[in-house]
Amino acid sequence: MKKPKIAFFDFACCEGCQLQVANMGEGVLDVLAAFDVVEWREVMSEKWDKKYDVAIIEGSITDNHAVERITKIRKKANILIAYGSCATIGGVNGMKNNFELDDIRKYVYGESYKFFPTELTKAVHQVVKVDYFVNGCPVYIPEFVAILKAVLQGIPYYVPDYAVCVECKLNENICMYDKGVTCLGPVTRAGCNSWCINNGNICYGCRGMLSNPNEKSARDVLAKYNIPIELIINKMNMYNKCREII
Amino acid sequence: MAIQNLNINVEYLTRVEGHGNIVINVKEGKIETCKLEIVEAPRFFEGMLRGRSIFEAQHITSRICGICACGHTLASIQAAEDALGIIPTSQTIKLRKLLLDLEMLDSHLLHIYLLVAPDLLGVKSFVPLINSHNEVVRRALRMKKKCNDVCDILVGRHVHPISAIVGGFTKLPEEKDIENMLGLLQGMRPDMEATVELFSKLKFPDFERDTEYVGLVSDDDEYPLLSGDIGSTDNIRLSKHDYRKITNEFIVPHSTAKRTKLSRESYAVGALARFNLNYDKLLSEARRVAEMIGLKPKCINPFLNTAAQLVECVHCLEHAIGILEEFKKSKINYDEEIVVGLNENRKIPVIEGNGVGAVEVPRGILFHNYQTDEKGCISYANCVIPTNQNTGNIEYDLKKLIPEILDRNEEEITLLSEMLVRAYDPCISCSTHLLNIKFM
Amino acid sequence: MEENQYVVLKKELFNDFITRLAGIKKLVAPVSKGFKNFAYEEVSSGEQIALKYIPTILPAKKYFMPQNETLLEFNTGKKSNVEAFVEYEPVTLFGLHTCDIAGIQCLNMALSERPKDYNYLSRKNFITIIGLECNEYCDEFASCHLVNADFPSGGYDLMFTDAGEYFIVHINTESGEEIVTNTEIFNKAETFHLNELIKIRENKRKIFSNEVPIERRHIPELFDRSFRSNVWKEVGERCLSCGNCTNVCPTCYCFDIRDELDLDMKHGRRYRVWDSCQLEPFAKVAGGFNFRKERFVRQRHRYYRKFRYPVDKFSRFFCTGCGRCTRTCMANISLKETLSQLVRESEDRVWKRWL
Amino acid sequence: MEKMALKYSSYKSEKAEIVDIKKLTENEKLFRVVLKNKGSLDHEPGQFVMVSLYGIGEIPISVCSSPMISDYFELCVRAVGKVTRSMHKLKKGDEIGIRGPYGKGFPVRILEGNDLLIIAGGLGLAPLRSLITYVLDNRRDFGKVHLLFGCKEPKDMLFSDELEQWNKRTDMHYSCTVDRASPDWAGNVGVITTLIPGVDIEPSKTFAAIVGPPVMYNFVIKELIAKGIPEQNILLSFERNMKCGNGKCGRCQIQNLYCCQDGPVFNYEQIKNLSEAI
Ligand SMILES: Cc1cc2nc3c(=O)[nH]c(=O)nc-3n(C[C@H](O)[C@H](O)[C@H](O)COP(=O)(O)OP(=O)(O)OC[C@H]3O[C@@H](n4cnc5c(N)ncnc54)[C@H](O)[C@@H]3O)c2cc1C
Ligand code: SF4
Ligand code: SF4
Ligand code: SF4
Repeated sequence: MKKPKIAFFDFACCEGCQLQVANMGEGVLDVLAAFDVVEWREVMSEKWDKKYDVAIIEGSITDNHAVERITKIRKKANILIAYGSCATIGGVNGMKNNFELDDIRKYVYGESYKFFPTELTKAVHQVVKVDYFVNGCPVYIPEFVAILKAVLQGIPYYVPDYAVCVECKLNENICMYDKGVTCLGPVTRAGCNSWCINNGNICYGCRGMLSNPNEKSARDVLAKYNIPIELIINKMNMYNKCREII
Repeated sequence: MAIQNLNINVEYLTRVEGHGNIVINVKEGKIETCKLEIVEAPRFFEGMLRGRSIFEAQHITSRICGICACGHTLASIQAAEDALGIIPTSQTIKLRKLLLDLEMLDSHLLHIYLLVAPDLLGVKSFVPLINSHNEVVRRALRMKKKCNDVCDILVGRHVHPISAIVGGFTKLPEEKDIENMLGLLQGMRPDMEATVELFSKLKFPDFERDTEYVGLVSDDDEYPLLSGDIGSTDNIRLSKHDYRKITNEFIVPHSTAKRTKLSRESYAVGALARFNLNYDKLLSEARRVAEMIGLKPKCINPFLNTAAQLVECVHCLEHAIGILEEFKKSKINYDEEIVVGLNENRKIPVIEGNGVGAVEVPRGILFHNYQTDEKGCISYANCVIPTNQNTGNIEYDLKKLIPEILDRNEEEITLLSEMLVRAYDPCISCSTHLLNIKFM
Repeated sequence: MEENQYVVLKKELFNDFITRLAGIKKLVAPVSKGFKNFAYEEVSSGEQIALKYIPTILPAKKYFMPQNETLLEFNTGKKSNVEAFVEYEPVTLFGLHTCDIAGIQCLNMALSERPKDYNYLSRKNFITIIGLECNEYCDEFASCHLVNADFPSGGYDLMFTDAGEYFIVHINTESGEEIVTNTEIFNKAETFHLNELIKIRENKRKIFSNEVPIERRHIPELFDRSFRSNVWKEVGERCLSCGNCTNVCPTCYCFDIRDELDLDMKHGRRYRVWDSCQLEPFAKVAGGFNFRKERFVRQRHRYYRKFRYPVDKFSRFFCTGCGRCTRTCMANISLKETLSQLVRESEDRVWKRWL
Repeated sequence: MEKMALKYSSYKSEKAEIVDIKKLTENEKLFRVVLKNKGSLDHEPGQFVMVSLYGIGEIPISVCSSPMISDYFELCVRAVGKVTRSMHKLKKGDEIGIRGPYGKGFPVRILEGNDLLIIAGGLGLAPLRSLITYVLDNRRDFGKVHLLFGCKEPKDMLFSDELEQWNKRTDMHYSCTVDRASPDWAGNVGVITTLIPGVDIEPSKTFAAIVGPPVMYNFVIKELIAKGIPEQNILLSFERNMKCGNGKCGRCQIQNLYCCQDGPVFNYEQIKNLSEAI
C-alpha cells in the first residue's frame, strides 16, 4: 500500500493542536510510518506542489485571504480534516463575533483600525467541505489517532453525539454540580474522556455542542446557580459562537 | 565578489510558530529593505476578553499560544490575582514554579531539536533526520514526551493546562503522582547529557551586535522566572506595574506591529537576556554546561540564544527535580485544593482592580494586565508578548548581518537570515493575539 | 436462623480483618471522595473504608462488566485469526449494600439468559461479594423498600450487619466460609447475637417505609396504565440526555460494540463499552431514522425497563432503589417523584371515571 | 486485568469466504458466501446473520437465499455506512466473519397450505427473496402466491433477472410499481398500496409477509385489514440498530420485545399495541 501524502496547514489559531502531535513522543514515528508528511510549515522547510491525499487544517477562517487559501487547499486535497476547535467549530476565535467587527478593530488598533481587515470568524466547514472532524481545544491525541486510522481504512469517523457527562461518569468524577458550580458537560460532545473534569475543572464546551442539545433545560439548570444571564451566555459561547452562522 | 543586487523573499518562514515572511532587498551593495513581515491573521484576544469574568481570563488567554500556553496561564493568573488582591500560598507558588520549569524545558527542547538542529545539521527539517540521525530524533521526542507526561500529571495537559487557575490548583498531585513525576524527570538526565554533548559539538554562526537585554531580576538567589522586578543590562530596574515604561509599545506607520523600546532603539528578551542578567543564579549544573560550551555573560551573539536555551534546559530540569524532592519530603497539603467555577457563588470575593503579571516564558518576559469592574468582569486587557518585544531587535540584527555576509551566495544569505530569525524562537501565533505584525 | 451460619467480628478487629482480607486478593471497598460522593476503589487498610456511605458514584457493576472490555482479538489480512477472550480480575468487594447486591442479581439474570454472555458469566466467578447491611435509610433519594431490596436476601458470600460494638456476619456460601476460616479473626455467634440481629431488623422495618403512594404489587399495573401519561412529556422536557442516570444504574447493561485496529492495520480488537438508551444516537439506524428520537420516549423506556418489562421476563423489578439516578441528575428528575406523579395522575383518571 | 481465552463466546464468528459478488444496482451488491468450517448455515427464511469485517465492525444482514441451498448463502447489501460501504470494497476470495443465523424468521410450517401475499418495498425484497425462493422450491406445499414489489425508480430494482423469471412463472402472480417512472418505464407508477386492492385472494386463508422501509408498514397494513386478512396472519419484519444479536445490547428493543431474538419477523397482532413498533 502506498503511504498517503499528508500536509498540515494552519490558519488563525494558537498552534497548540499541532504541538499535540509532537507531544505524542516516539508515537509520532508510528504515524510517520503510516503517512508520508509532505508539508508542515511549523516544523519543516519542505514544500509540496502536487495533490495531497490528506490535508490537516488547523485554525479558523477569519479573513478573505484565508478563504482564498483554504479554497485552494481544498481543491488540492483528496481528504480534508478540520483539526482542533478553531477549525471544527470556530473555537475561541469566535468570541470575536460577540462584538461589532469595527468596534473590536478600533479597540485593538485604535485610529488606524481600517488597515486591518477582518471578517466574522468561521469554522472550516462553514467555508469548504470537511471530511473528518477532530474536535477539542486542544485535540485529544487518542481520538486523533483513531481518526487517522479511519482515514487509512477509508471509513467514516463519527464524533460522539452524546454528552461529556457520559465519559465523566465513567471516570467517576464528582459532578461539578455537586461541588456547587455549573459545567457545560451536559450539552457538549464527548470524545475527550472528560479531560477537564478529571482535572478538577469544568467543561467549557470546547468540543462543540451536541447536534440536539436540550438548551432550554440546560439554561434552566444553569440559572439555578444565580449567575447573571450574560455570564451564562458568555459561558455557552466561549467556544460555540460560530454555531450561529448558517 | 560580494553580491551587489539581492532580492530575498522568504514567504511563509518555516519552522517558526506562525506565519512570517522575510523580505530583504539589496541594491548596488546597499540594503533597501530588510523586514520580517508577519502575515498571520489577527485574533483580537484583548478585545474578546472585555465583559468576561476575570476567572475565565486564564482559560482564554492560554489559547493565545499553544506552545507557551503554560506561560500565558501563569502570567494571566498572576495578573488576575494581582487585580483581585489574592496572595497565593507558598505551596501554590512552588507548584507554579514547577510548571514554569516544565514549560521552559519543553519549549526549549522543541526549539533546539526540531526547529534549530536541522539548520545546524544541514537539512531542511527533522523528517530526513529520522533516517540520518534516528537516535537524535528519538531522543528529542522522548524528552518532549516526558515533559509532556509530567505536565499531564501536574495540570492535566501541557497544551492549555487545566488545573492551574486563579487561587491555586483544582487538583493537587497525589503522593504517587509526585513519585511518578520525579521518576520521569530523573530519567531524563542521561538524555539531557547526550543533548549537551551533541550541541556542544555543533557550530553556531559568528556574529555580534551590542544589545540591551531585558528580563526579570530579583534580590533573592533564585534564577527569577515566575516573579521579580524588570531589569536590563543597561542597569534599569522597575516594578512590573511600570511595564508600560519598559515596553513603550508604539505603532510605526509602515508596520502593523506594536513595537517596544527602552534605553535604545530596541531591546531583546529571552533565554540569552536571562542568561546575561542572571548568570550567577543559575544552578551549578547549568553553569557547568555554560562553561563547557563556552557561553559567558554578557554574550551578544543572537545565534547563541539557542545555546542559552540549552543551559536553561539543564537549570530547569534540576530545579524541577529539586522542587519535587522537597514535596516528597514535606508532603502536599490537600486542603489547598480549590473548586473552580465562574465564581458563581461568589466564593472568591471580587473587587474593582488593576493587576499586572510579569512572567519569564521561554521566549522572554511576558506581561498580562487586566482591569476588573466591581462585578469581577474584565473592563480592560492588555498582553505584551516577548516576540513583539524582540521584533525591532531582530531587524536591527538583520541590518547589521546582511552587509557582513554579502560575499556569500544568495542561498547562504537566505539561510543565515532565516537562522537568525529562528534563533529568537519567534512565536508569531503569540504576537498576533492582537496585531497583524510587520517587522520593518 | 441457624447459629452456625453466623459469626461475629469485634469492631476493634475490623482493621486487622481488612488487612488480612486485602492479603488474599485485590480488595475493593467504598471510599469517600468528598462532597458526599463515594466510590468503590482498591483499599489495603480499614481506615480507607467509608463504613457509613451512601451509594457510590458507580455501582459495583463496573467490576462485573468493565466499561471497556475486549471481546475478540484478531489479525487482519489473508490469514485472519480471531480469538475470543474474557478479561477478568480476581477481586473481593467489601461493603456492598443490599441494593447493590440486588443489582448484581439482576445482571446475573439478564446475562445468563440465552444466548448466554460467557464474558460476564466467566468473570463473575472471580469476584467475592461481602455485603454490609444498612441500618438506616441512605437519604431522601433511596427507595429500596419500595422494590424489596432493603433486607439481605442472597447474592453475597458474607453479609456484615453493624451491631454497635461488633459486626454480626452471615455466611452464605462456601467461599464466604473460607474467608472466615482463613482470616482467623471471627468468633462464633451466640444466641444473644442472633437476638440482637432480630432486633436490628425489627427496628429497620420501622424506619424503612414506603414513600411512594403505591403498593409494590400494583406497580406493574400502574405502568400498564401509564404508557401514554403526560408525566413522560414533562420529564422529557427537563431531561438533558446526558446518560448519567443509566451509567450509574446498577441494573443498566446496554452496550455498544466497537472495533479498533493498530496503526499498522494488522492487529486489532473488538471491544464493548457501556452505552445508554438515553443517548440520542442509541436507536438511530444507518440512514438517520431514529426509533427513539424524542427525549420523553427514551425516558419512558428507561422507567419501563426498570418497572415493567423485567417483571414479565424475570419476575422482579430492575430497580434496586439505590437512588443513584436521582442523585446524579442535574435536571433534578427524581425517580420517586416520577412514580408518585404517575400514581396521582392515574388516580385522577380513575376518579374521573367514577364521577 | 488478566486475560483468558474463551472456548465458546457468543461474540465470535465463523470464518466465511466471499465466493462471488454481483452488482445489482448502484448501491446494492449481492454476496455469495461459504462458511469455511461449518458447512451449512441452516437458516429459516427471514433470519439474519451478523457479518463481521474485522477492524471495521459487525452488522446484521438478512439471508436472502433459499434455505434449500445448503452449500452457500447469499447476502444483499446496500452501501449506506461504515461497514456496508467497506463491504462493497471487498473482492472475491476475501474473508469475513459470520455469526448466526439469528432471530425468528417466517413461520414456514404455519404458512404451508395457505395463500401467500408477499409485499416488498425496496431492499425489503432481500429477506423476502429467501421466503420466495423457499416457497418456489416447495411450490406444491402452498396455495396461491402473490408478489407485490415497489421501489423508488426502475433503476433501483433489485434482482431484476429473477423478478423477470418470476413474472413469467404461471404458478405465481407478480406485479410491481415504481414511485417515479423513467422514460422507458411501461409499468405501474404509484405507491405500493395501490396494488393491493387488485389482488385476488381468499382473506381468511391468506398470510401476508411485508418487508420494507418503516413508512410503508402503516399504509400497507391498513389496506390488508380492509381486505379482511386476519391480524395474526400479517407478518412483518423489522430493522433496528443491533450490536449483539443476543438480546443484550438493548438497541433493537421495541418496548418489551427484542427485535433480534423475538423478531425480526413479528405478526401484527403481537405488535399492534406497541407504540414504538411502527
Ligand atoms: C434484522 C436486520 C436485517 C437487515 N438486513 C439487511 C440486508 O439484508 N441488507 C442490507 O443492506 N441491510 C440490512 N440491514 C441493515 C443493515 O444492518 C444496516 O444498513 C447496517 O447496519 C449499516 O451499517 P453501516 O456500518 O454500514 O452503517 P453506519 O451508519 O456507518 O453505521 C451504523 C452505526 O453507526 C451509527 N451511526 C451512524 N451514523 C452516525 C452518526 N452520524 N453519528 C453517530 N453514530 C452514527 C449508527 O448508530 C449505527 O450503529 C438489516 C438490519 C437488521 C436489523
Ligand atoms: S461534572 Fe460536568 S461533565 Fe461531569 S457529570 Fe457533571 S455536568 Fe456532566
Ligand atoms: S471537558 Fe469539555 S472543555 Fe474539556 S476537553 Fe472535554 S469538551 Fe473540551
Ligand atoms: S441523568 Fe437526568 S438529565 Fe441525564 S439522562 Fe438521566 S434523566 Fe436525563
